[in-house]
Amino acid sequence: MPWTAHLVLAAAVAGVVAARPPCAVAQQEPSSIVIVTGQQATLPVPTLMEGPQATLANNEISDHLFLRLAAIGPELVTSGDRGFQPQLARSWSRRDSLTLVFELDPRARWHDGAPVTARDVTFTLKRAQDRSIAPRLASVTARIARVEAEGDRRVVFRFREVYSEQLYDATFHVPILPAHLLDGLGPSSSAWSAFAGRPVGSGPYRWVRREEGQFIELAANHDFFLGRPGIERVIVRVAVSSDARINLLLAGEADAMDNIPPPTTNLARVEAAPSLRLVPVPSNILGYLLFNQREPGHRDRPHPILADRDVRRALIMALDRDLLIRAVLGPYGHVPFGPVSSQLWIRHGAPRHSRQDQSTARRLLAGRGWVDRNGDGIRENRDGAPLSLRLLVSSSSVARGQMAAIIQEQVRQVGVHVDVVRVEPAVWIERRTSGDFDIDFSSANLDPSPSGLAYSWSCGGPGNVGGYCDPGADSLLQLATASPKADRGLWHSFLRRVEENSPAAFLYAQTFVFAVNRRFREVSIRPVSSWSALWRWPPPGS
Amino acid sequence: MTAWLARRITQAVVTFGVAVALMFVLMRLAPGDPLSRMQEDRMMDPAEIAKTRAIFKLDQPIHRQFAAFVKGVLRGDLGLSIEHGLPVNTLLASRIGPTLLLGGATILLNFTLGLWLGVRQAVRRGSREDRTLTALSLAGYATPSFWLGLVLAWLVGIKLHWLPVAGMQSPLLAPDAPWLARAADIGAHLVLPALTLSIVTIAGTMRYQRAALLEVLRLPYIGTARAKGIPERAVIWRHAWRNALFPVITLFGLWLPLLVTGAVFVEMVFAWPGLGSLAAGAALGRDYPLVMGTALLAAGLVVTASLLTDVAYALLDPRVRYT
Amino acid sequence: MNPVVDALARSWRDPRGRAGAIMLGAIAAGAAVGPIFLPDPLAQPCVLECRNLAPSWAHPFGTDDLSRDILSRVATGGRISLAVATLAVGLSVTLGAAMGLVAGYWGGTVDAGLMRLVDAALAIPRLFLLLLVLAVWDQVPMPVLIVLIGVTGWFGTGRLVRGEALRLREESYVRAAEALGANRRRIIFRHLLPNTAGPLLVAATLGVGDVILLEAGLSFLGLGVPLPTPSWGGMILDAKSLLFTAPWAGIFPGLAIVMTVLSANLFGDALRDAVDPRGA
Amino acid sequence: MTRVLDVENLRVSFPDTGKNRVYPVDGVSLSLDRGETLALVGESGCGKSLTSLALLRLVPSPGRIEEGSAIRLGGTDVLALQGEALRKIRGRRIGMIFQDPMTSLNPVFTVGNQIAEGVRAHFDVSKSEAWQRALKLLEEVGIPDPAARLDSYPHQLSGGMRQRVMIAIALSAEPEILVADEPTTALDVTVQAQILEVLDRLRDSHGMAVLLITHDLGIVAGRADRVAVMYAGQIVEEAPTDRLFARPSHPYTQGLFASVPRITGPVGRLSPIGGSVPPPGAWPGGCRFRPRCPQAFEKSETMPPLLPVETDHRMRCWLAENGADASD
Repeated sequence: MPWTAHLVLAAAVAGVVAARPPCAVAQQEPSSIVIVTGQQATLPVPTLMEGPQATLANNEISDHLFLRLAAIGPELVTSGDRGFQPQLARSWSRRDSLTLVFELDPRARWHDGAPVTARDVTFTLKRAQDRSIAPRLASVTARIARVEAEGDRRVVFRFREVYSEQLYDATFHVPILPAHLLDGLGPSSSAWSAFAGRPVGSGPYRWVRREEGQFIELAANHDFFLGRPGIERVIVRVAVSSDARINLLLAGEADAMDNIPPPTTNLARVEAAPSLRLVPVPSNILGYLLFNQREPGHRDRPHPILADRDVRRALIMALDRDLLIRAVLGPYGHVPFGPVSSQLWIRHGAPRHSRQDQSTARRLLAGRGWVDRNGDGIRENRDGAPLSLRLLVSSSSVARGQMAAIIQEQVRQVGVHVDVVRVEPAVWIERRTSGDFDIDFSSANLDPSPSGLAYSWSCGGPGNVGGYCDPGADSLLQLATASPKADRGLWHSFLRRVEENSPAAFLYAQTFVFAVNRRFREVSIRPVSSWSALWRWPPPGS
Repeated sequence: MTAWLARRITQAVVTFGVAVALMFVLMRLAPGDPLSRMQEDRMMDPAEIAKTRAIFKLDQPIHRQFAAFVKGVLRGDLGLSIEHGLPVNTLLASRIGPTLLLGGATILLNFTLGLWLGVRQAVRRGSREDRTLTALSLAGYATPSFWLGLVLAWLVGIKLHWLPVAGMQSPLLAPDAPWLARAADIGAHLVLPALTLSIVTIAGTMRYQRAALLEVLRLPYIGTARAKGIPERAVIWRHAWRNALFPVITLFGLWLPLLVTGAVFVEMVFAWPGLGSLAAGAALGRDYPLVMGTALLAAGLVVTASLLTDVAYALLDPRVRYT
Repeated sequence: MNPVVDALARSWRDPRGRAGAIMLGAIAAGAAVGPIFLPDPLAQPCVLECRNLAPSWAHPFGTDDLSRDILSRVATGGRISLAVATLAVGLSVTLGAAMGLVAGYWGGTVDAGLMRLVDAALAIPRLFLLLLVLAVWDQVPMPVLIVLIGVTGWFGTGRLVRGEALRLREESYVRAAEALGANRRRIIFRHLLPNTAGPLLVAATLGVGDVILLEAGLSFLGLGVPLPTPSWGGMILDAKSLLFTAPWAGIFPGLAIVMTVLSANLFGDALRDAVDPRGA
Repeated sequence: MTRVLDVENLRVSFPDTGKNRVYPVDGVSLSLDRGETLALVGESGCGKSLTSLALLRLVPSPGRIEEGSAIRLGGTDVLALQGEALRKIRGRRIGMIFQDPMTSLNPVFTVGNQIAEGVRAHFDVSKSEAWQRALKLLEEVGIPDPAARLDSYPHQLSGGMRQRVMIAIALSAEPEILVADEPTTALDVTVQAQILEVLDRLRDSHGMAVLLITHDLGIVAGRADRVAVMYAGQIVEEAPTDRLFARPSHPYTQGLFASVPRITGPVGRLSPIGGSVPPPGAWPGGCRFRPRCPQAFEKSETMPPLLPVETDHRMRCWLAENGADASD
C-alpha cells in the first residue's frame, strides 16, 4: 500500500511526456481541406432533412453528395427561368406557362456507377410531395401539380398556377435521390438508416466515413460528369464553440471556417493570421426589433404603447443602427431597407434606410403625449405610466446581447426605458411565438426567395407574431410574387410600405465572413450553399 | 457483509429510479419545447410541427409518455434523439468513451497530484511552500475553466505548436493507421482538456487532503508511530494518510459524476466529443429523449459512485459497522 | 467569553486571519462604497472610439467592448456577487452540516433516507434543477436566486460531513460521552461539529468561488442577475471573446474573484485553528 | 552504574503572540542510570510530557528545542542527530508509552501489524519473523489468546488491553530506556494495578531504565528509585524516593503530598494547592510558585537555583539556604 509520492509524480510526468505525439501539428496532405463548422450534419439526405433535421449542416453535406436539376445562379435571382445553371438537367424549356421540361445530362452517374434517369426525378419528387414523409418540402412544392418521365432522359413538371418562381420551386428545394437503391425501402425513415449511414449520391464528392461528434470525411468522385474535383478529400469537422473553431483555424488544424461570428475581436484575430484570408459572403440572416402591436397575454387588445405607429417610428429614429453594426459586426453587415437579407436579390436598388434622428424621435413621442413628467429622465403618459418596455433577447447570441445593451442606452437618451430580458433559446422561442413580449430581438434565417416574406409580414402569415396587419402591403406582396418576371420595382414598393408602417426596426443584414487558408489560391464560396463550388477549386499549390 | 451489500444495492436502485422519475417530471415542467431549437432560425410549417410532435409522442399526455419511456428503458431502447435524428443509444455509446477517457485522465491527474501536494502542504504547514501552493491552487480554482482552456490552447497549441488545440483525433490520420499512432494522437488531444480540468479542480482535492491530514497529524497515534522509529515517510503515508483518506474518498464519490456532466465548458472549448456538452445542448434544446438518456447515465454513475464510496469506507475503516 | 467572539478574536491575532480579514474587508468596502465615487457602470460614453481601452489614469481597469468603465463595473458587480456568494454559501454550508451530522450520527433509517435524497439530488445535473426554476419564475428575484443556489448546493457538503460524522461517532471520546449519558444535541454540538470544522470551512471557502462562477453560468441561461446590472461572473463570461484583444475586461473581475477566494481561505484557515478544541 | 541518559538545561520554546517565545520546558536537567526508575512528577501543564517528547525530538511543530540544551543517550548526542540516525534511536534506544491507549493506536491497522512494524523498523527480519516477535511480546505483556489478538483492530480491545499493546509496541525494538507518560491515567483503578505490574516485571526482566511520568504520587512509591518534581517548566525538587517521601521539602511538593489521600496518615482534610499552574506566558518573575506559595517571602522575587537540602536531595527554593526545610 505505501506507494510513494515520488512514484506518483514520476508516473504523472511520464504520462504527459508519452502523450506528446511524434508530430504534433497536423500533417496536411496537399489535396485535402479541413472545414470546421459549428453544427453536426446528422442526416444529410434529401427528403429526410425534415423537422429537426432541416439544418444548414445537413444541407451543406448533402450539397456535396447530391445534385439538383439546376442550381441558382451567382445573382441569386429566384424569379424567372434565366438565372439558373445546369446541373443534372443539361437544359430546360417551356411548353406553356404551366409546363417546364428538363433534359437530363446523359453523362450523370450515381456514385455506384448507375446512370441518373428520369425515374430518379419522379421518385424523389413523389417523396418530397408526400406530406406524411416530408411536410416541409410538400408545402414548398405544393404548387407543382405533376411530375412525369418521358423516356429515360426527359422530365415534365406541371404547375397549378402561373407565377415567377416555377423553376426555383422545381429545382431548388429537392436534390435528386437514387431511385434504384431506395425504391424497395418503403417510406418509413427508419428503413432508410442504412442508406443515411452511407449515402450514395451523384455529386462531386462521395461519402467515406463519419466519426460521431467529430467529423465527416468525403472523397472526390473521380468520375464526376461535370469535371474531376481538384481537392481529393473534404473533411468537415465539428466544434460547437466558436472559440474552438477559431483555435483550430489559427493552429492550422483546419483550413477553412464558415462564418466567423461576432464580436469583431474574433475577426481581428483571424485577420491578423498571415496564413488566413477572409472571404465575405452575403448571408440570409436578418436581425430586427419586432414591435408587438398586441398586448402580451391579450392578443385581442392593442398594445398600450406599441400599437401607436408614431411611437414605433420614434423608437426607430432613436437608434443609431450604423453604429450598432459597426460596434458589433464591424464592416460585415449593413442596415437593410425593409426585411431584406444581404442575400435576397431584391435588395439591389432599394431606397436607403433612415438615419438616427433623436430630435424627431423626441418630437414624435412628445406629440403622442409621452413627456417626462417627474424628472427621472423617462417619459410618462398623461396617467403617469412610464414609457417602459421589455426587450426579449435569446441568451444564445453574444452579438444580440451586446446590441441589446447599446440599444438600451440609445433609447434611454430619448426618454424610453427598456428592460433587457435575456432568456435561454427554448424559452425565447416559446415567448416569441406566443406573443409574450413588448419588443423581440428577432434574428431570422430568410429564404433566398422574397416570396417567403409573406410568412412574417402579411396579415395571416403563420410567422406574424407581432400582430402587424396592412392589407395594402399584402396586395403589393401578392402582385410582386405573381409577376412572371423578376420585377424589383414591385418588391420595392412593398418594402416602402412596410418601412412606413414600422412594424419593426430592421437592424442589420449580416454578411458572413468565411476564413480560408491562403494555400488555397482560387477560392469561390457561394451564398445559399457555401461549399457547393468547392469541387471547382484547384488543389492547393497548383 | 453480503446482506449489507444487498441492502445497499437495493437502495441504490431505488435512488436511481427516483432520480430518473424526478428528472422526467422536471424536464416536462420546464418551459420551452423540443421544436423551439429548430424554429430559432427557420420558420416551421404547422404541418411539419404536428408531424414531428407525433413522431416523438409529444402530443400524448405526460403519464403516457413516461410509461412509454419506462417501457423503452426496460427494453434497452432510449428512443430517437429529436435534434440529432439518431438513436439515443448510439449517441451515448459514441460519447461515453471520450467522456470516460477525459474524466479518467482528469481524476488520475487530480488525485495523484492533488493528494500528493495536499500531503506535502500539511506536512510543511505554514511554510512558504504551503502558502504558495495554497495561493496557486486557489487561483486555479477561481479561474473559469473556459478562460484557462482558451489561454492554454493559445499558448500550447497556437503559439508553440506543441499540442493540438481541439478535438479528440486528427481527421487526417487514416482510420487504419497503426494502433500506437492512433493512441498517441488521442493522447496528444487529451492533454490540454485534462490539464485544464485538473487545474481548476485540483484545489479542492489539495485543500481537503491538507485539512484532513492536519486533523490526523495531531492525533496521538501519530506520536506512537514516530516514537516507534519508523521512517517519517511511513508515518505520513502509512499511518496518517490512510486515516486522512476518508473525506477524500467522499470527495472522489462526489466528483465522478461531476466529471461526466460537469465538464461542459471544457468540452466546448476543446471540442471534445463528450457527454457534458451533449447533455447541455439537449437540455437547452429540450431534446427530451436525449436529456433522459444522459440523465439516466448520469444518475447511474452517481449512484454507483455513492455505492463505491460506501464500500470503500467499509473496506478501509475497520470501525464502520455494516448496519 | 462568548465563543464566537473569542474565536474571531483569536483568528484576528493569527497573521493569516488578519491578512484574510483585512483583504475581505477591503474588497467588501470597495464594493460598498466604490460605486458612489465611480462613473456610472452602465454608461457607454463613446461606443466605437473608447471601447476596449487599456488601463489608464482615466480608466484604471480599462474599458470593455461597450466603452463602459471596468473599475466601476467591478465595484458595482462586487455588491451583487459578494452578497449572493456569502448568503448562498452560508445557507448551503449550514444545511449541509445539519443534514450531514444528523445522518451520520443518527444512522439507520434517517441516514438512509437523507442519503438517498442526496444521491437522487446529486444524480440530477444542476442544470436540470435550474431549468425547473425557469418554469416557476419569469425574472428570478435576488433572494430567490440566493435560496436557489443555497438549497441546490448543500448535497456535497452534507455527504462530506456525514462521512466524517460516521467516522467520529466511532471515536472513543464520542462513545465515552455517550456512555456518560450526554444528550444527542450536546454530542453533536460539542463533539461532532467542532471536529468537522476543517472540511466544513474548506467547503465554505471554496464555495464562495464556486457560487460566483455558477452565477456566471446562470446569467448565460438568462437566470442570473438581471441585465444590465454587472456581476463578476457575468463580466467574465462576457469578456470571453476579448481574452486576446482586451484581456483586462476579464482579468480584473477574475482577480477580484481570486482575491476573495484567497482571503476567505486565509481567514477560514485561521478560524479553523481558532475553533479547534485541540489547538495549542 | 552506567549512565544511560543525561539531560542538561533542556529548554523547549513555542512562539507566542508577535515575536515572543514562551518556554514550557525551561532548563530541565535529569539523568538516568541503567536499570534505574526515575519518576517525573507534576500537575498537568507543568511541561513533563513535553520533556519526555523532547527526549525523542518529538516536540510538535512549531515548538523547538533551544540552543544550549543537551540530551545524551550514553555516548550519543541526540540533539546532533539527523534523519536516519535520529530514527534509529526512536524505539530502539528509548521506547515510549503514551497516556491515552484509546487514541494512541492507529485505528486502521491490526495490533499485530502495529507491533511488527516497530520490530521491522529496527531489525532486519522477515515479516513472519516480526509477527513471531509480536506474538511473543503480546504474551509478555499478558494478553490472553495473543495469537488471535494479533489480528484484532484496536477498537475491538478494552482500554487495559490496548495499553498492554502500547507497552508491547514500546518494547518491540528492545530499548534500554522506557518512557511511560502517564501510562495508567486513562484506565480504571483495577486495570491500573495490572498495567503497573506488567511494567515492573518487564523492567526487571529486560533490565531497562524507566522514566515514569505521572501526576500521581501514589504510584511512585515502591516503584521509582528517584523522584523529580516539576513545576512550571522547571524541576523544583529532586531526591531518592524514600527521602522525598520522608521529607518533601519544596512547598509545592508538600502541597502535592497534602493533596494525596493517605491510608497511613491521620485522617484529615485534603489540602489541595490553591489555584492551578499558570500557562507558560503568564509565569511570574522570581520563583514561579510564588503566587501560590503559602511560604513565599521577599527573596522569592528572585529565581532560586537548585539548592542542596541534603545529599542527593535538591530543591529550587530559597528556604533551602536556611539549612532548614519548610516542613519544620
